[in-house]
Amino acid sequence: MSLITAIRETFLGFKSLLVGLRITAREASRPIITVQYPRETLKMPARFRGHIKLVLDPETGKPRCTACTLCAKACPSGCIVLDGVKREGDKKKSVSKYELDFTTCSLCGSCVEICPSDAIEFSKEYNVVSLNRDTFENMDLYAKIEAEARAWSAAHPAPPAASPPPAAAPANPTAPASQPLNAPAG
Amino acid sequence: MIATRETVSAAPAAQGPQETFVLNLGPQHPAAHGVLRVLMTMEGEWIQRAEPVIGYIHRMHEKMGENRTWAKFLPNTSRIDYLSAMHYTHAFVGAVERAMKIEVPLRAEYARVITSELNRISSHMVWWGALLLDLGGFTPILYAFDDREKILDLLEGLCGARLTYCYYRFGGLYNDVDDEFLRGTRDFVQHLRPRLKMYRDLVTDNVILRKRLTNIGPIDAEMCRRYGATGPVIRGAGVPYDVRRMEPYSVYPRLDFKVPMYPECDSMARYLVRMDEMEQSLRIIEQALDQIPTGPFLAPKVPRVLRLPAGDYSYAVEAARGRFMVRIVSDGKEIPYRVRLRAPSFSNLSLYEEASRGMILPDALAMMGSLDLVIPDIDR
Amino acid sequence: MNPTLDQLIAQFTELIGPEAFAAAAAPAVPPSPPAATAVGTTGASPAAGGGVPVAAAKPAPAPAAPPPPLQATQHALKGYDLDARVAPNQVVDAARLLDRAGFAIDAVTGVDWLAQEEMEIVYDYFHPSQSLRMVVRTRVPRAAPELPSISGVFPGANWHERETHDFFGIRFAGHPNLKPFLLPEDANFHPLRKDYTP
Amino acid sequence: MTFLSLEPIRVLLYLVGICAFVGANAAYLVLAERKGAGRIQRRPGPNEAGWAGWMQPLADGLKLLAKQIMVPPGTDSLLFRLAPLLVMAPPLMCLVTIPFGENVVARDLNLGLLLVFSFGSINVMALMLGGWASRNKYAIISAARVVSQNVAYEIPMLLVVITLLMMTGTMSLQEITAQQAGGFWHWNLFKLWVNPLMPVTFVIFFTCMLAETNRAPFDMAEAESELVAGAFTEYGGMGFGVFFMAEYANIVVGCCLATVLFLGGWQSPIGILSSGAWGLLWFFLKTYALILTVIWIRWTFPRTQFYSLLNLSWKILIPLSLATLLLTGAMMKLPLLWRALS
Repeated sequence: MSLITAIRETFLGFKSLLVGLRITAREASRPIITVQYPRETLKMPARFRGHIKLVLDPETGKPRCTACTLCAKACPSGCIVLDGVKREGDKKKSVSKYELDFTTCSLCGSCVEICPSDAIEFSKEYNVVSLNRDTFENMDLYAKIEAEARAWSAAHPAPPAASPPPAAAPANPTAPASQPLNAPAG
Repeated sequence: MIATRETVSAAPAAQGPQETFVLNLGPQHPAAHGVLRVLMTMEGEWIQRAEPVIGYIHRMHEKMGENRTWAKFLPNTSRIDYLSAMHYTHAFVGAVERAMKIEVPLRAEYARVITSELNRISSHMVWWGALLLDLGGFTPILYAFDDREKILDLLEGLCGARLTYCYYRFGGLYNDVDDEFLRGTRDFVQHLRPRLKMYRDLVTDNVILRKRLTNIGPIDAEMCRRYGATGPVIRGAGVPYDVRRMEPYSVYPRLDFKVPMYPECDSMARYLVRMDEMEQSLRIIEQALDQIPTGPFLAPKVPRVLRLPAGDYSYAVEAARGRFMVRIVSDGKEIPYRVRLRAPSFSNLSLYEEASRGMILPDALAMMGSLDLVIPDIDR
Repeated sequence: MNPTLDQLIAQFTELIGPEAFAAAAAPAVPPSPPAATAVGTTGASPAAGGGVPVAAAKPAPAPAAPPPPLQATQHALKGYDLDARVAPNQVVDAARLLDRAGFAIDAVTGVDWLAQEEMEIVYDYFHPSQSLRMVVRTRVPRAAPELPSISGVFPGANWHERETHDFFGIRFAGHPNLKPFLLPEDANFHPLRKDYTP
Repeated sequence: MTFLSLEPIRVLLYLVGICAFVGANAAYLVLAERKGAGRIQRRPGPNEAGWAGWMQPLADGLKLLAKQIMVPPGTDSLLFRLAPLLVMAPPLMCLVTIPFGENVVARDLNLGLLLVFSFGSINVMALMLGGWASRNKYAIISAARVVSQNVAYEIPMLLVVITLLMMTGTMSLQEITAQQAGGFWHWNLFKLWVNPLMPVTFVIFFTCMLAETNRAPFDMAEAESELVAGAFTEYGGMGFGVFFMAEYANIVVGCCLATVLFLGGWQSPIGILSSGAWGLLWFFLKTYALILTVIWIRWTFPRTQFYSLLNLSWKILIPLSLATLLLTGAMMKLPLLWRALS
């Protein structure tokens, strides 16, 4: 390496350092981009996959779930435990217990995909915290839907017509295009 | 003078017998990016032998594959190399589709290409920042994460997850690509180009970085071949090996892109390959966005319970770190008989012992950074 | 360094022996497509073919029972181009042959065929500069799974063989460092064996 | 007032003043560093403790104080405990002779510069002892690095200072400052008619200062991605805290020295308003500008490689500083030669 190239390289190297300094100075003059989490939060997109939750039929105020256990069978980690009873007056079974072991759930969405009655969806909750491990090991989704159902019935006072609407499979206006195609039944 | 293997290993030998000591690097070490342990036999700061010790986060994904149906194994594929989850899912889905002879709709294929390439860029950004952390530069990783965040937002809006996407399904996708995603991706491409120039000015052209990487950690084509190293490692050794070109899959044959290749065999070559790959990925994404057709995003008539015809099938993709191959063996039942996951980082790290011999410690760590290791990918 | 498929077939025919030679002499005389398909389907074993129409390189009348040791397959269907079944003591020769041909080691792995009382060891190779994938497989008895190591030819096989030893308990004779790798140091079990119960 | 009555007050003032100055600087430079890093990385930095994070140093200090100082088994426990003290003493000593203002100097020695450099070298020893006493492989590697790094960078630094000394003709820092009175064009940095390479000299000095204080991009001693924490790997609690403070104290000393030697010390850049509190203002303005530059550099560049660090010193900085030395000598002596000949 001749002296000229040595000097030239030293000079160019020094210049590259100045360019770097200029860039960081420029960035430093720009506003901050981080979200100050506990004070600011982000809105989750519509397709966000939080933990699953049961869906209330907006017309009847009852969970859509018919306790067919397809979701439990489709779950790769077997983290769904559910049970159903045939209540009086109903043609189908309805859910009576729905527990999710959130510690092993991988949020893959197989259960949501396979559900024939669109009774499960992802919640948008992402900051679920607890001091108790049990909260996540046995997430009682049925209790939540019960609470929702009570709220529903509080908002919709006793129906004028005593007879409930025909309990046909509810038409789903929001049915996603992706019906379960791949998830295995068992 | 650059400390190459020749110059460095010659130096201590001239002074007669030296005392060596064993440096236990890891499993918790700032440069190991996870739980990688390297047992280094050192002479001063020179490495005589560096033996990677792995398996600290071994999860036995291959056994899990033998215990569940094909569809139930799908979420696992996102978790092997969590930084390029799309590619891994693609390989597994592709293997099953190959076995079942499922024709994937064109829209799904294009969406797979777009998401895969976005994932590649985001993966390279993590690598870029982490390499700079290894080299003692703290700021670039935050710039890279700023841009990566935009990719993650896009993908989250598309499939609901930020890292372990599990977006592909046998025969298509989990859900359709929406216009918002396509528009956002187009904007992102426009956004990233000037940012890549900024990366170049701030880091690539920086004299300190050049000195840290040029002529450091020579890995030549022959070594890559004997160890099966792929991805940017082999492309940095002057071999334009890219699964997207060598074993074309998806709609890559319809897209025009260059396979970046640098013949210098050093860490800088591997660095430049990845930087160029980001630009090429942008090109691919732009073309795919232009060409993506309307239509179904899932193949019709994919049976719910998959029973693959007996036999073995393999499917390889170009993941962010190199060739990822899934070899599945089916005995006709509904659960796999054997799932073999060939991880690129595994092969890329296996040459470390040979390549790092006689290097000086910081250079060896710079070389490790240039290999772009993801430890869960190695351990699986 | 860039061998054609035909050259590889010829070399492997030489390695495996005359019965394979009969099987693989085909490419010299292009077979008629229906014959190839027919042979492919009949000549597929549950392990290696599996009812997929394989464009076998063998037009000669094939006995249904033993599948041809050397099969040219369609990449689009199987993911590889050539499938060779060799004897356990031939894996090193096969590795040398492929090393000379410029192949790179892709992966080494095992498959436990519990019903047949056999362990299959599969060597995957890819070629860095052309679109050619090669699978070499061999079987060892399950009772004494041992075969020579190819880590002397491909050092990259070292780790793959260690892993296979971990998972299947297959011993690779001549391997420099066959100690537990991904499993804990004191592991005395082989989780990918089909009769393994945790 | 007699000498006897004044001296104890002076000593007391110095001790209290310097300790407070160093302590406050160390604490708040950490905050400045973290805030600066935050700005550059486009995040707010520490902002929870107190208003905009102003209580952060206090919180950090309390946390460090509350921690147990572990002495790992097998270490040389005396040296292990001594090293943090040794590392703090030199910067305290160096500040004795730094003139902060027209009258604000603890003791204006006529060999002040020599004192600064001799005590500055002790710093190396402290780091080395700390590393060696830790009985940790990373620490020992770091100790070895520190020594060769400091040796390599003392040379160009001293050569540059000799160049300056040829111009000033004195080692008293107060006098050097006084010589630069009357506007920034009188500062040593801009005395291009004596030596046109003066800015280069300043860059050399600044680079060497970074290397001597083990600051990025020359932080070989710490190098956390290679050596975990280098010489401080085994230190915890306030032991580590003192090392940390010493680093900032050293930076303060280095930047003060650079200000005095090149930027006119407490002299105002416009030639007036240099006396009294104005002097202090100018001095700290310049010093903190330099310190901020040091922080800015740290958050911009990756770390250099060890041998390129040595190469930079031996192959670039030393020849360059020798060249400036020769040039300065020639420029100073040529008029005399010319006069003698004519």
